[in-house]
Amino acid sequence: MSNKETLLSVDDIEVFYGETQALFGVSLEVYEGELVTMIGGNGAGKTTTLRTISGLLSPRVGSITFKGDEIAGKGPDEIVKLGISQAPEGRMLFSGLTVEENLYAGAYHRSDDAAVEEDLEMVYDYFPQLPDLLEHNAEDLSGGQQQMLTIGRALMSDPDLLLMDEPSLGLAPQLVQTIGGIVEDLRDDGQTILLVEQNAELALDISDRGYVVQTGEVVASGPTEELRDTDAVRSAYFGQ
Amino acid sequence: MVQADILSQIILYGVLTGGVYALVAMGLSLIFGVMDVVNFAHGAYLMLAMYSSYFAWQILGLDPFLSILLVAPAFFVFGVISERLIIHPIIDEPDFAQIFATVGLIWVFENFAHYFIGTDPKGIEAGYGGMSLLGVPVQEVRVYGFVIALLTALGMYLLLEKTKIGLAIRATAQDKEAAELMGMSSEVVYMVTFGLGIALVGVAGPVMASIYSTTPTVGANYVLIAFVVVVLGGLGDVFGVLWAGMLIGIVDAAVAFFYEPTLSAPVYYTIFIAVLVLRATGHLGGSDEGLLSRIANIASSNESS
Amino acid sequence: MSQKQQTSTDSIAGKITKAVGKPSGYLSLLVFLVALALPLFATNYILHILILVFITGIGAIAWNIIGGYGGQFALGNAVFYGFGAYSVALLVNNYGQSFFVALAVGIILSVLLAVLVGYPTFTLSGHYFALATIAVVEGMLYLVLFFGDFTGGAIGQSVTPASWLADLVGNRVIAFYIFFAIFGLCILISTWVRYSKLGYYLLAIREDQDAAAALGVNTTRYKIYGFALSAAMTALAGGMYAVYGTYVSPSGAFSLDLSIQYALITLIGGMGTIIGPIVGTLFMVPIQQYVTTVLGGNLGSLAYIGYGVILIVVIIYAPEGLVTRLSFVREWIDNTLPEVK
Amino acid sequence: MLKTENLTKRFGSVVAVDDVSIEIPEGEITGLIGPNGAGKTTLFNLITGFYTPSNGTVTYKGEDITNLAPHEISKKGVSRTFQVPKPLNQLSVTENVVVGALGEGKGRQAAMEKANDTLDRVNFQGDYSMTANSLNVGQLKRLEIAKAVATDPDLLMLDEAVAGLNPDERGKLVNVIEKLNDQGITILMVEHVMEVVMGLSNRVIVLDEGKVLTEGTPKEVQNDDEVIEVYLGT
Repeated sequence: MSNKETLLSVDDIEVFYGETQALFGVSLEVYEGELVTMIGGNGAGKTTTLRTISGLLSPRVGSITFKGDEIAGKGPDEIVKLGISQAPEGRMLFSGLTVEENLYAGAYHRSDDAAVEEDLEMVYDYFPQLPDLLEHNAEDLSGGQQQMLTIGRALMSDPDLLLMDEPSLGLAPQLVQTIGGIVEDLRDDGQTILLVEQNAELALDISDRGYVVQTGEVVASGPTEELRDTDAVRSAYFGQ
Repeated sequence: MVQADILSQIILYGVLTGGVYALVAMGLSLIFGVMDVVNFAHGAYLMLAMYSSYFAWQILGLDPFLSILLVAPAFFVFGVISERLIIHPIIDEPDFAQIFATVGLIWVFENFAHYFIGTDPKGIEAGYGGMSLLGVPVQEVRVYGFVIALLTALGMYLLLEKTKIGLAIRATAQDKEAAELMGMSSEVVYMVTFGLGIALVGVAGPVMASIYSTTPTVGANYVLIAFVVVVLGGLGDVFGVLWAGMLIGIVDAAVAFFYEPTLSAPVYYTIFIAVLVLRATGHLGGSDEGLLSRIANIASSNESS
Repeated sequence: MSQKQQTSTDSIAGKITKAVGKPSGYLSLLVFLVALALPLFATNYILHILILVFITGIGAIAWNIIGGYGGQFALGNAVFYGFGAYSVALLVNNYGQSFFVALAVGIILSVLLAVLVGYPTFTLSGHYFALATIAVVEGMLYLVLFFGDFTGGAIGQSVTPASWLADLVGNRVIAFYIFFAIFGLCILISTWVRYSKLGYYLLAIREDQDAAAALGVNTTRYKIYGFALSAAMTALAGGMYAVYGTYVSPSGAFSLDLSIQYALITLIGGMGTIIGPIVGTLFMVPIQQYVTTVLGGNLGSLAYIGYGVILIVVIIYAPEGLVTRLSFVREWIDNTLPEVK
Repeated sequence: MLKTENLTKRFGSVVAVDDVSIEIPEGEITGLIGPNGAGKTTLFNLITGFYTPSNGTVTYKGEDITNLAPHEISKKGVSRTFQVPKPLNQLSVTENVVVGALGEGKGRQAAMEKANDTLDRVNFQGDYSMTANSLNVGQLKRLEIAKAVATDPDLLMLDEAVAGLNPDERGKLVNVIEKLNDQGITILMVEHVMEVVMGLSNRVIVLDEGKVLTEGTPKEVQNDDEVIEVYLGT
């Protein structure tokens, strides 16, 4: 695993909302080709970490390097061009735009039109429901369809690193399994992924490595099969 | 009983005038809808655009409708510069900052015109006459103005729906953060949006200047009508604004015909406040939705049920 | 802990003694006394300017209650000024009513209008309230023109108050004291409001409406109270001006510019502070008078370009106003000059 | 003391709160937990009148308060805090609390005294005459609670009162909440920090996807298979 190249390295970042501190020194690494997960209870700082990597927040302390370059402090529109895209929590779709427009929005910064069309076909392969919904507004989709569109939209930017924030949120159990399967397929097809999940069981099942966060700090990390047995996971959720 | 020919005359006048009102309101609606900025100085920009066209005619002998090709691009640049200097620094500040800053612009622009141009009304005499439309005598300039309003609405629609920057503008209006995650710089989108909004004024100005005469305070008369049109037509809804403009134009013409022109302003301010009341009491949908599209929605849902 | 409580529960009289003891306090008292003595040596022209300062100042203080304390952007307060002025003009001239009855009618009508406008718009976002108030003042201007037979139309009409009143306000010195007293009264009202339930509620609403509601504040009601009080004070200013200026015109009374002036003056002085509109008026009105009457016409508009630029620059760089920026002056005075017991 | 029956809130096609019937017993501390998107904040907003329910009722002390406005509900004795404190920045700490204390038509002087007493009650550390914009997070969180307590609530609803605090400050605030409860205030708290909820609550209600998943003592809830499932997945 570690003979692969380090794609993303988050080093001891502290992040604040106004005066309220949300992250108290989070560090993590993602190697090329890996599926890495961050798990932890509500308010642990998982979403904050992803928002900081994407540039929606700036760390007050610490650094974030991507492919060896410092990206902390860059804007979200610059970071997506460098190769990090995000399927955000709550989906954040353009609700009044059509499915097709949402997908093209994901490819906004690209000028390689032919490759964009190829990626569109690839997204349709992963999510066969989407081609039938192209003219529908995003707000008219079901929860599962919206989640598929969110992931598809993020893939359309042809990312080197895909950040996924709680893809299982609010979905029925079978759909959770479907989405989990698609995340695994993506990894198997070579997509590097940093997955944030509250559903620890699902995340640990499909990921290579994991980080457990609790109230803004990483409290455990390692290969998922090792993490599964630790108490850290349980205590991160229930505070025992 | 009102005679049919009088009625058709009122409607025709109203529609023609209303199209021009809509043209003035389109930029306002775009800026309000995308940036959530109320540009109180919209009328002052309009006044400057009217003068620009007047001087293009007086100095260069340029036809007012041709001068659009000059004025609109210039006003796009003017809008972009204004956005950088004034709107950008206060975009995340509370409402009052935007209100004051744009009100400050009104004073600067109006008094600039007052000082350098003076208060005598300036009218363009480009040699257009009258014509007969559907048997009703009308001024040619009003007809051409209306055609330009329609073409502009169509152009705006295509720009917003069919181009990449249009997609970025609509996406940013829906969810600014998500748009940034897609690589759409909101700074650029806001610059372009404000530029386009002011460029639309650059289209409206020459049309207005060919119909009405220009004074330093002429903009104030039309900016409130434009607000009424925007509230009726919806934010960022090009065709909604067009319909609302025509509706207000008809009201304007009817009041002027049956009562007196000075009364038409109080009448549409009353409509404006009535719309606000409807909204406050929850009889209107989301704040971006115009009254007309709301009514259309209700009508269509009644049909289907 | 006990010391903390003591400072905040001190009696008002004790507070005043303490405030006057401070250098900035006794200097202010000195300014007040000089102002009282002004008619002894000032020219009639200076007194006239000061009377205009008082009249405009009342409007600015009134605007500060709804705009500054409450954070609600009224941009049509001139309509209340117009109601006050025209009520006095019409009722005194055409119906032979006494000045006080006419003034009371103007104030009552203004309060009613404030409730009528505030009720539907206060539940909407701030933009709409600002727009609706503009629509009201502009709409009213057209109505005054439309009913020209009754109102005097675009030319306006002159006001002929009862002779005793005409004599009083005709004497600049007496007029100065009358307007000074009313100005002072309005400052007291504004100060009282700031520390009253209404004031605290308005400040809470300005900061966060939901949080205010959760603390038991009926937000719509208190915004309407604030707006109504603001309307009443502005109508008072308009009514007083009608007898002093003996002339009312639609463009002077129902003027969007005047409405914006009130807001601008308060912004320059510091919004939401008691002293903001007072300092703002003292600073702006003499400059404006100089610009419009001494420079006149074209140079006047050049000066207005300057105002516009100042307004924009202040908004971008010092949105908290000049008073807050200048608070170091007061601190410097307090630190350098000795205290008196 | 407070009871909801079949409370439901739909936003378009999304059912944020789905047929929730819960009871908050007088004198206790009740914890409200659940994964992200479970509907906790929506439920808070329904109870305090910020949202109108699509269906169902809220009863407080036997009285139907379902369609009352937020300020009316506050007057009945239900007070809440907000997740993100929004103080009146230019005003002193005492004056911030006065807004809540003015409710009963007392004079300003009495309200100021009451505000200071309330600040004592929540163990506010620091000078009460400081302006609110100079406060640190710990002080802001207490100020937020003091504002709500100054309205003399019988039921206090805390929305993530300890979020953003370090463990030491968290512990101190827990003591304050316990003290308020001892003084007779019933408490309903939404909280993400589990050790705080589990340590403080007499009873815990677990929401998931808008529905009540289970309720019971902290021990019962922690060992409930369904709860473990929604938190950890299956």
